[in-house]
Order: sequence, then structure tokens, then C-alpha cells
Amino acid sequence: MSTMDTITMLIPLKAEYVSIARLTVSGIASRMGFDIDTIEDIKVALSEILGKFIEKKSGTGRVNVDFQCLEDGISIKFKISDQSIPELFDNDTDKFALAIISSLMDEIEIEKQGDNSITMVKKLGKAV
Amino acid sequence: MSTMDTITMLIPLKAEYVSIARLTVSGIASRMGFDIDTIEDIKVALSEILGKFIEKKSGTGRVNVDFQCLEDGISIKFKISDQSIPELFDNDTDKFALAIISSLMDEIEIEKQGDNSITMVKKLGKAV
Amino acid sequence: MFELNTESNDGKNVVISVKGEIDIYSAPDFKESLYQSINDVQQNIILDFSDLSYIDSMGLGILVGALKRVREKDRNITIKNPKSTVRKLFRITGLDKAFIIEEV
Amino acid sequence: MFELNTESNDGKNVVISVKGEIDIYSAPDFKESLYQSINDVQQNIILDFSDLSYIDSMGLGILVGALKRVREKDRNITIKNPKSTVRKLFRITGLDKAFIIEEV
Ligand SMILES: Nc1ncnc2c1ncn2[C@@H]1O[C@H](COP(=O)(O)OP(=O)(O)O)[C@@H](O)[C@H]1O
Ligand SMILES: Nc1ncnc2c1ncn2[C@@H]1O[C@H](COP(=O)(O)OP(=O)(O)O)[C@@H](O)[C@H]1O
Repeated sequence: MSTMDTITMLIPLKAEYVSIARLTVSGIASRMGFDIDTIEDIKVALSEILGKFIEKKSGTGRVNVDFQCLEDGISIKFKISDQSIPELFDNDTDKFALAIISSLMDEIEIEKQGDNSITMVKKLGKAV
Repeated sequence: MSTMDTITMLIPLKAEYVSIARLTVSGIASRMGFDIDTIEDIKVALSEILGKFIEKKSGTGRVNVDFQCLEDGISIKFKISDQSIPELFDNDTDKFALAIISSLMDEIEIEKQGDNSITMVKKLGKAV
Repeated sequence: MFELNTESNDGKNVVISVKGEIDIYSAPDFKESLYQSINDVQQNIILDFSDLSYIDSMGLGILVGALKRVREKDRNITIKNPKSTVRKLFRITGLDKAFIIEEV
Repeated sequence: MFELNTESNDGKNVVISVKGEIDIYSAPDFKESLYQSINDVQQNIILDFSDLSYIDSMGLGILVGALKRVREKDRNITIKNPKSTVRKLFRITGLDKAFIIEEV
């Protein structure tokens, strides 16, 4: 698997598709050599972000997810075409989701200018 | 899962990514209610097409795969952006691949005019 | 998807097993089933998570809601045998302080 | 990925077990390992497919290549215990007529 290859997925913003994205990322992460625990962490973090997108924007189009294979890890970028990123973690009940993502991933960046995206990164060899 | 939802995947034309596409389609087909044997058939047919694309066009960009959820089945469409579909089944050793795809799927259509695509369809409730 | 079963019910405790996956898709069903099982009984609740392979923040939120209800009647909820991946989420969210967690 | 092991080797037959998945990614390795195992011995070949979960047209092509080599020396290849999904591909491609298939 060479560096900088990107697999992209476009997923309808509906709850029933989140488990499919989870399955896909587990395949990618396992091929990249992540261990089982870390794969689980990545699946959870991915689901949390997709879950929040769906809660705030349910039914409105698709979310674009880029899985980029880096030399030392994976970078996962979420975008909604022609739409701004909603406030994903604005209310009380979102605190668990944000705590989970921040703990499990090495980096999370919410980009509200420019291309309106959320990117999270997990490095190889770093289970929580 | 409502009708006509489409999940799209963009996959580098490299052998190491075929198993990831297989995993994704098994998730989609299982969510749609296909039985285990039919899911296996769909995975095999998908792999054969991706395999032929990779043999003929290895390393040159990505293949776009649309998984469209129909009311009575799944339609899977393959396109290469800005490129024509290669002759996928032109030589002797491709005959197995074509036999397998034709037997396992209900429909296969190779569209060389227009949008240059291959589409295969599997109906619900029809294991081979 | 998930499965919820009342395994045993003595004078003091009700054991409810939760199996499968709880995510944004199955959460609404999980909430309804769990709250119903809890309303039906008077005892302390033991949730057997031995066969729960996945839970997300929404599932955890539902557990918090359940705990509130149960506590109003001076009862509590024990989480029994969570897998390490599920256990980790209780730790990260601090919920391991709210629930009794019993590892056997 | 796949695994190839020589399980037993008596005067008449060599049993080679093939486990895992053979697809476009693992096919080159499979071809090399299989042809090597075949060249190393003089007996008939029994390929135990009990734990082979996946094979594609490329894998089948490699088997055909192996069969040609083996037949040149008046030997043959038996496919033992293929799973139903793998068995189906032999039927579809007509290869169930070329190979001896032994289901136990
Ligand atoms: N998704 C969630 N994330 C975090 N906490 C949650 C979530 N859902 C519910 N909660 C917590 O559980 C409490 C009770 O939840 P719930 O039973 O759904 O509300 P209600 O009692 O209004 O029906 C909420 O006030 C909230 O603190
Ligand atoms: N992918 C394939 N699909 C169908 N048949 C194949 C495939 N690969 C090999 N074969 C068949 O097996 C024969 C021998 O294959 P191989 O051993 O790879 O060639 P060679 O003997 O030239 O090294 C080929 O002539 C072809 O008929």
C-alpha cells in the first residue's frame, strides 16, 4: 500500500449507512497494519462524527469521506458538498462524542473557513 | 434503507484495494437483505471486474463505483474518470472472469458510448 | 443490531443481557426496549454486556438517562463484563464513576 | 492473504493445504508457491481447499497452469473439500471437468 493513496466514500446522511462506513474503514485500517484495538478506536471515532452529521443534517444529501493512507497513519476527512459543516458539538449531549473522538484519535481539526471540513488523524502504533 | 440511495466509492486501481471494496459491498448487500450465498456471489463478481480493470489499467488513477440500492436489488456501476473503459474481456485468460460474472449476476451491461461504464445488477431473492 | 433479554429476576436484582451493536441506527429501539425493561421491574438492574460488541455516545447517553430514572427510585445500575473496547468508552467519558462496573 | 502447506507426502500422493483468500493481490505469490511445491515432488497432487474461503478467476487460471505442468508428467491434481462458494466457481467455469473434485 503506497503512501498518499486515497479511498473516497460518498455516504447518504442516514443512520443505516454508518455501519457500512465502519466496515470499510476497518478493512482499510487492517490493510494498513493497524492492530485490532486501534482499528476499533478508528471505527468508533468515525461513527461518532458520522452520527453527529446525521443528527444535525439528516436526510440532506451525502457526506464525502476521504480515507488517505499516510506513510505513518491514516487521515480521514469529512466534507458535505455545497454545505457548511454544522455545529457538531454544540449541545450538552454531544460532550460524550467529542470526548471520545479526542481521546481515540491523535489529531482532530475542524476547518470552518475554506473547504469546510473535519479531519481526524490516527498514527500507526499508538493504541489508546 | 430507502430506494435509490447511492453509496459511491473511489478506489485506486491497485490490487491491494480490491479486498476493501469486497468488504464494503458485503456490508451494503447484507444491510439490503441479501442472503449469505448471494452476498458471496456479488463479492466475487465485483472483484472480477475490479481485477480486470486493474490488470488493464494498473496504477492509472481511480475507479468510481456506485452502489445503488434499488427496490428489488442492487445495481453496481463502474466508471473511470476521463478515461475510456478498456477491453476487459479480450483475451483467452479473461474467459473465466466473464463466465463468472455472467453466471453470478442477473444483468451486466457494458456501455462504450456515452458515459463509458459497466453496470451489473443483482436482484433480491435470486441466489445462483 | 442488538438484542435485549431479561435473563433472571430474583428479589434483589434483574439481569438484562445486551447483545450486538448499539449505534445511531439501533439507538432509538435500544432506548425504548431498555426503558421498558426498567419500568417493568422494582429491583436493581444488572446489564450484562458480555456480548455487546459496540456502543457509541448515543448509547451511552441512553444509559445515563436510564440511570437517572433508576436512581429516582433509589435503585442502581451495574454494568457487568463489558469488553475492553466498551470499557474504554466508559473510562474516556467518565461514566465509569457513575455506573458500578463489575468485571468477572 | 493465503497460506500453503505441505501436509503429508507418501509414495503416491502429496497433500497441500491452501488456506485463506486468493485474489488479484495474493495471486502472484500463490502462483510462485504452488508451482514450487509442485516442481519439488513426483507424486499426484491433492490440494486441500477445506480452509480456502475465496478464489477468483486469476487463482483458477493459476490452477489450470499447474494442471498443465502436472499432466505433462502423467500426474494429476485433485481438489479436496472445496467450500460451496468455491465449488460453484469450478462448476461455472467448467473446471469441475478438468480437475478431480473430492468432497468428503
Ligand atoms: N446522546 C447523548 N449523549 C450524552 N448524554 C445523553 C445522550 N442522550 C441522553 N443523554 C443524557 O441522558 C439524559 C436523559 O436522557 P433521556 O432519557 O433521553 O431524556 P429524557 O429523560 O428527557 O427522556 C439527558 O439529559 C442527557 O444528559
Ligand atoms: N487468469 C487466468 N484466467 C484463465 N486462464 C488462465 C489464467 N492464467 C493462466 N491461465 C491458463 O493457464 C495456462 C498456463 O498458465 P501459466 O502457467 O500462467 O502460463 P505459463 O505456462 O506460460 O507460465 C494459460 O495458458 C491459460 O490458459
